[in-house]
Amino acid sequence: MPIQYYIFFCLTLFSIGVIGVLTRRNAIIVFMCIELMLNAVNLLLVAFSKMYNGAALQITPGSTAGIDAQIFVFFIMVVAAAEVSVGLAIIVMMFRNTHSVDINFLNRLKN
Amino acid sequence: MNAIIVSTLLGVIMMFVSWGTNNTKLQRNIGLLGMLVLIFANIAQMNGWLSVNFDTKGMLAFNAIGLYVNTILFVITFIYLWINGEEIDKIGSHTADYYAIFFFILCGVSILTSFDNLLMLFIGIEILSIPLYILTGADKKNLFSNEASLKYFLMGSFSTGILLLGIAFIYGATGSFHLNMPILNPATNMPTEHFLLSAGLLLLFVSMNFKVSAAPFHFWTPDVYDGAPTVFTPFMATVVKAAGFVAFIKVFEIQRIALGQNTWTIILPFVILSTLLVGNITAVFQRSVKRMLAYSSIAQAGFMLFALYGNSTFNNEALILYIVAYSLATIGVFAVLIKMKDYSIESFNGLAKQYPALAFLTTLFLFSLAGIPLTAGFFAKYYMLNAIFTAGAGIWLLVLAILFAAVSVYYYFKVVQAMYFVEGTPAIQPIEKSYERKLWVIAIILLVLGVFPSLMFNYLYF
Amino acid sequence: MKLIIGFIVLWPLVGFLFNGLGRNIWSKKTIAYKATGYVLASFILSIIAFVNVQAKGAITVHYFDFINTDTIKIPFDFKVDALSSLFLLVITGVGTLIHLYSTAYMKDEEAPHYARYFAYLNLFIFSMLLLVLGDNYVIMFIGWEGVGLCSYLLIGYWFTNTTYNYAAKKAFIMNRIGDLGFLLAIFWLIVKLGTVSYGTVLTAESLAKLSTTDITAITLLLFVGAMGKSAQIPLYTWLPDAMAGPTPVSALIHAATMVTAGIYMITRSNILFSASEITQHVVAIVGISTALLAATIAIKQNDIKKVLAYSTVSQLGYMFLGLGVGAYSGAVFHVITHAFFKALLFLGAGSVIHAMHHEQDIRKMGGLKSKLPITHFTFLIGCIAIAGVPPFSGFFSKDEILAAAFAKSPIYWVLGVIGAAMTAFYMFRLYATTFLGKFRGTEEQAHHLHESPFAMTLPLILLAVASAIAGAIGIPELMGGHHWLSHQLTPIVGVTKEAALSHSTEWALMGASVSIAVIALLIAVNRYKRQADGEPQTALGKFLYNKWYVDELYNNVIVQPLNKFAGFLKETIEKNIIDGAVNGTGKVVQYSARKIRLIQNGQVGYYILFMVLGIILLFLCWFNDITIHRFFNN
Amino acid sequence: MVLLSILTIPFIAAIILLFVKHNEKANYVAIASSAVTMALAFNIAFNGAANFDADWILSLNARFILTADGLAKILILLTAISFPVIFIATSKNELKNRNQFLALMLFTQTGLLGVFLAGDALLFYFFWELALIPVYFLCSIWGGEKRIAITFKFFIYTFLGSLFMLIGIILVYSNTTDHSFLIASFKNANLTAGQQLAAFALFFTAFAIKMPIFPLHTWQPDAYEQSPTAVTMVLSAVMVKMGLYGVIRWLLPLFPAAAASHANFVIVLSLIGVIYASFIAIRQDDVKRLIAYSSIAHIGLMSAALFTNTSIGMQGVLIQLFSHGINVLGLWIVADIIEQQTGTRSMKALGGLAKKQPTLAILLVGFAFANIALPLTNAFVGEFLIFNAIFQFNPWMGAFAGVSVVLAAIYTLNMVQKIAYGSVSDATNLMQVPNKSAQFVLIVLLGIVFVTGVYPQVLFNITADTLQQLFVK
Amino acid sequence: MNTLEILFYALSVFAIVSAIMVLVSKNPIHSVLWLILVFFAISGHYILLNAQFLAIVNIIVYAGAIMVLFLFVIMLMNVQSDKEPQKKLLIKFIGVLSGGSLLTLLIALVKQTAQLEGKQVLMKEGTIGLIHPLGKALFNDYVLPFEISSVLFLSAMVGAVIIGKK
Repeated sequence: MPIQYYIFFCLTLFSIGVIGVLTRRNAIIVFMCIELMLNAVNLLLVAFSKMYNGAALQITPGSTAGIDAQIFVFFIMVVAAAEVSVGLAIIVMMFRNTHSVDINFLNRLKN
Repeated sequence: MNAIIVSTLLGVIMMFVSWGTNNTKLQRNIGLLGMLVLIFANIAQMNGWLSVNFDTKGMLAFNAIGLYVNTILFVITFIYLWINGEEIDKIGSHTADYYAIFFFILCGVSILTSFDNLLMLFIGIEILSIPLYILTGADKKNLFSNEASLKYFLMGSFSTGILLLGIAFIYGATGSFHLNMPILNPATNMPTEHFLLSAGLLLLFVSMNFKVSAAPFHFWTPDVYDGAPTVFTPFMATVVKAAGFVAFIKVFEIQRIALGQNTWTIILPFVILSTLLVGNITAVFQRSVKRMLAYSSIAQAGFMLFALYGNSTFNNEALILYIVAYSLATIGVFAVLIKMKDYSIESFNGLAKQYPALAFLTTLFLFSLAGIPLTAGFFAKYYMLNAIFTAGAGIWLLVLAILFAAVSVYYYFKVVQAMYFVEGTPAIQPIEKSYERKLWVIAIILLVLGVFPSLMFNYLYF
Repeated sequence: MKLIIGFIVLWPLVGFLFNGLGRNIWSKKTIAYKATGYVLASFILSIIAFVNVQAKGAITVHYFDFINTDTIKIPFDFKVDALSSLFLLVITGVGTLIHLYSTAYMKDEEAPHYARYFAYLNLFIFSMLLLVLGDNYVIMFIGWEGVGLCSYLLIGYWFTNTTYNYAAKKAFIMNRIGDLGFLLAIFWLIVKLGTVSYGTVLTAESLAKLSTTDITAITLLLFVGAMGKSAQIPLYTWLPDAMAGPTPVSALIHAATMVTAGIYMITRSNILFSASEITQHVVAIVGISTALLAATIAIKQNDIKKVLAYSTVSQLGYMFLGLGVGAYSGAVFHVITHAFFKALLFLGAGSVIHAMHHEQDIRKMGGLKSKLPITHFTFLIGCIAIAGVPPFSGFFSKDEILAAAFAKSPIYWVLGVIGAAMTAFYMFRLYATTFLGKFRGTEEQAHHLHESPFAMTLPLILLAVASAIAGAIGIPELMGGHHWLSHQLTPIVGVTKEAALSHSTEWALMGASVSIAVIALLIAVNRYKRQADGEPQTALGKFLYNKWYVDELYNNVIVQPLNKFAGFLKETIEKNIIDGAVNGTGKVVQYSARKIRLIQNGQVGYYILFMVLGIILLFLCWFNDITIHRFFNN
Repeated sequence: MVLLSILTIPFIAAIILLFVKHNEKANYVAIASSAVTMALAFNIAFNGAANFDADWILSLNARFILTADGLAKILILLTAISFPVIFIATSKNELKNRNQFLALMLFTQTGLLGVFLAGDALLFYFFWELALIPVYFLCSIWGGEKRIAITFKFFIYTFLGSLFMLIGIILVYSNTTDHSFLIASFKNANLTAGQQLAAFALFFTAFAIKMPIFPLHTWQPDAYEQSPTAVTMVLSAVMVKMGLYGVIRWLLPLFPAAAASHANFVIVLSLIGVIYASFIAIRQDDVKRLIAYSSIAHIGLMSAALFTNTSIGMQGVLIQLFSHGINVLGLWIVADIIEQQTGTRSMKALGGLAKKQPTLAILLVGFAFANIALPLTNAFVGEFLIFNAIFQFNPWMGAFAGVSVVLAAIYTLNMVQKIAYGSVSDATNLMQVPNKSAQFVLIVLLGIVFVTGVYPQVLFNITADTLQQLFVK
Repeated sequence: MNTLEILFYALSVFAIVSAIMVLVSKNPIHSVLWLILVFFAISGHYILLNAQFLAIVNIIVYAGAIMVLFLFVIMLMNVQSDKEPQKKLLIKFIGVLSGGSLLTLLIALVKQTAQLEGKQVLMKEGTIGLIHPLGKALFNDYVLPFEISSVLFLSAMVGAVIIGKK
């Protein structure tokens, strides 16, 4: 499978995430779209990992080239989990105070 | 390495302290003591007395400048905590937890001054950012704080996404996360044209710009700095931002070649000038001093971005001096601001009459921010301009920079005018002498560096 | 000798300082004695200097270097030669008399003002002496501006009167315009010759270094200076206004000495002037025009001092005519005689005014002959002298100029004679209206009419004698004299070129001019011995009465437009354009601040949108750059 | 060491003053310190002084070097004379927190002296700003009604100018062979023609704003009008000289080619300014503004003469720097006395001073005539040489400049007439007490006017060596 | 077209459609569910690439833990679909447009990248995605970041305490 296909696919997912961030007002959905972006990157990294691994394997069998990308993905997931916990805590806190998760209402600070 | 380990340990200790005692004063003092330990640990490594060393497998690389910046930032943090200790207590009932968070952030700072791998950059940035989202929202009942926190969080996460896409692209192009990834064509010793790499670097550039609040990725800054509890704003605006700059430089010191020097000299000035424009011009009409300072921090970031223009010792010197001058002055101004009952410029009216010393100190800090001679801020700007000129920037860039510097004088001096020339009673809480004395420490540092700036660099050379 | 010459100048300065600093201390008597005494001392020293010059020739003394840098050296030197020693005598001599006269004339003033008056007078003498003694143009210029200053101070002596202040200011500014010309001439000399000392500038070698253009320009500029100081067209209007000052001042400054500075300067620079044909013509034409213009105006004036003032302008015109036609010694001669009779006339007028309690309108006088016998008699002598009736002094000097003018061009002569006739006419109109006929003033004035005190009449008598006999120093060879003055000045001005005229022509010319003058004076006496002029009726009369409307012309054509221009600069250019641009910059910043901050609208969605757009923009930037470079590299 | 002490004395005195709350005592301290400074200045001016040289910023190779040549001497002398004179003349004026006022004044003096003594570009810039900042506070705190906005404009304007200079310094510094800020190194810097031009433009902007040259002058009349008179005196007597000093010390020797090729431009600009300011002065009613515009005109002449690049012009300016300072100081003091006692600066409301206070009127007239450069006053010598230089450069320009001689007479005499002459106005009638101390310093100043006017060689001797340096290669 | 390709395309289309559904669903709960489907699709991709460990982690951490957390929060807030606020159409359009242009730009860049031409992704095969090599790498070369990420969790924990505690 050519790498470009993966890149295109991942970029599409990423952009859908971006579009989601731009078009939705619900803070939680926005956050979910950001998670979608992260997932797209994850897949992209794995695809690159396999690309390098495949190339390396042809020269040295048993090579672990490209494994760092998968490790990176692992770390992204770890970080995402931490981020989600904090993020949801913030959203909940916000909701407690305003009874809304609409980001359009986040406009007291401006100009 | 010492700094990372010690700061983590201290963070954990502070967590336990929060369970162990409710005496905020004790917590505070333990925190300050911890800061001293941290500074000592870092200096120990800096001077080679004692350092924990193990093979980081290319994840971290410690060099003199990184360690020196660590020291500087730790000392600044110490001064910050020392001055603002009591104010921090007033935000909720989590004093020790805040200190823990500060230590975790400093761990992130240490990582950002020493990372040698994009993975560490990512983790460092996240360690830096996530606690900040929390600090911003620390004033739980305050809607502004809530709002700022959520905005910061959403935009920060978004920029993380951009950062990761950039890293993925770079990996796709080079097959490595290492900072010294092969970017030069061994045959020609010139960068090969690699669009994926360039795109990755550009995305990285964008997200780093976001972290240091450069336009047009600065939008979070005014709202977050404004909405966050006042006591935390200077920390965010100084130490965190400075760490961001160090990381920024580390990433692009070598990598920018891949973008092509020509590209660099187009997009960087573009970003710098728009940052200076937005920061300075928007600050002009702020009624709230806090918000004005938020915009001014954007403007100052624009100036600090100049350090990225070339790479020479001048840049490092300039950035170090700028960080010190800017951070101390900002902390000083905020230390006064926090004593204000509201943050409008009018509340400063007549301050000079009631608290002449305090007004003088504020003036000094603002002068330093504005870059007026006799204060460290002047030499910071001077070194910066000198550095970019040496790096080959055109005169026009310097001229534009100083035009904006002149605009900045406009809004900084509005506060000075309010303090000295406008009659009125300042809306200020009573100031103790001891508090003033703490501010004098900052002032003296600024003045000494304002006359003998090279004191800052002696370590680097001697 | 160095000391003597130094003290000629220093005594008046001492007097100035003495009176100026001690104005609140000394009594009026002390002031008067000292002031007069210092000038008298100067006069005596001047005589010594004069005698010395006669015996040993010109003396140059060096005191110190005024300016001494590596590029220019201007020494503070004095030069006493035939020309300057003559001027010294006239200045200090007439000066002494006028000081004496003033002691009585000004006796009503309070002590501080009395002292101030004499301080100014002394300062004037000091400046005038600097002017004539200086051995280079810069020292002359110092004196030149100094006399302008004193003139300003004295015209505005009664400073509470606003009109007088305007007159003083006008005098100073018009003088300054002339001074500018003088200054530029000095610069020109410095640029071309590197020096301003007479000893080097006024030599044939220097002349050789200068091109014709240079000489013409320098002399014209010098002449501009002379125009201002000596009240020639177009810078003459200040002089009649200068009559605002006390009458002795008019006598001293605006008749006898300061206004002749221009003549002195041109005579001093005669080598340069003779080298430029154009300038000579300009000088002559300006001179004769001024003479005629002023004479016509004088005919219709009713203020006793105004008549004399215009007469002065007119006489100065004559002198310039003389200079223009190359009769330098003639001009100097006229300066000397004019100094005597014009000072006499002014002092006489002062005496009349004094008697009339500061009434100056001649229509309100008349019949003063009997009440003021000495004044009347001396005044008459003055009138005769100025009218050019032989053997009084005016005749000789005027005749010398006219003869030279004829030699140059008969037109000059004809115009000169017309002027002379008018002079005779208006002087005797003045005389007749004032002294003959019946008294036309108020009862009270008539009651108080009295002859002036001795301190005033003595100078009158002395001056009258001088006016009568001063012609002796310049009796032409034609009449068997040997023209002492002319010989005196020969080393400085060279031989006057009037030899071209035959004796018979000269006699004829002389006869013609004298007879025309006498006829004119008889007409005047006849017409005005019973009545004064009423309001002018004819257009011409009004025109002359209003001084050709020159003041109005200047006011409307020069002063008002410049004033408006200044206002335009102040109100429009400065406020709106230049400062407007500065403030506008500030406004632009403020405006953009208001607008740009609206982008920060508080909506996270927008913020992220802007970020995305920023990313796209950066990419486009970079993309463009790459494409452009690729385009150029391929 | 003398040079260092002349800098430190006012500085230390200023710090002491901050703690002297008593008005009278504060006055004494200020006058005493400035008198000592003056004594030192005289010593330096007539006996010379050794250079002071010390390390400053090692990493930039900037040195703390003070030198006093003729140019510096004459300006130090002016500065040192001005301050005691100002202190004495304004000692009776009512000011709140007088000690702070005096302290700031002395800080300004330190800055000014430093500017004139600095032999290192960075040090020069440093003092340049140090002189400005106290003035900002002085004007803003103790100034007139519109002081805040006006002073701010002034500050930003000049600050911007000096920032331009800073860029110029960076530009030259980066091209010096030994990376140093010394004048000598700056002179030997390898600048391309374009760089030289850019540096010239940058330096010139700073100096032109400070002088100020048309059309960058609009801050000045406002600032003079709104400042407390003591500050106005400093501004116009000494501070504007900084710009001219900068031109002589830094601009002309460093960028001779650019200066020569733009001489025409600068001279024409200066001369337009001269005539322009003179015309505006004619229409001014406010005494302070009138003097301000007159000052612009005089400074314009000096700047024009400087760019003629003639020894004679330089000589004239060197003298005139001093003379103009003294004259304008005298005028300001008189104007201040009048304003203090009558409460107005409008000439319409004044009149009859000669009757009410003859001594003051005489002094006014004296300085007025010095202002229009009457011979035997000090200004004559300077302006004579200046006009001469301009005339040498271009006769038409010389003639054009000469018009200012007439215009100066017009506006100055206007002022004299409206203030001193005429009948006593209501405002003038308020004048009762002759200010003895002020009159004393005025007489001293007038003495200087005439002594240096009659025997200018005193000043020529001081400045001779500068002329040698600049024109004897 | 072989099975792998079919699977690739199927999963991709499925993922993209689900992702779009996340955006267009009015009901937040539906969005969460659609997002879980996206994650499953991505896990499928991981399996195609023989990155089994990540596939499992993705399902456990993301689809399992994180999305459940989201679901909880949404439930907690009791957000109704009919109350769900919508942005203005214009804004939505601009959002789509800019997202689209970002996509176009990036794709154009990738297309122009010569170095990627002909590069293949190794499917199905390769052992690096298995837990054993990953574990070795993690605890050898990546032990430092692994340890340091604990700091992240600690701070997140403290943060949750600060923010969550009343």
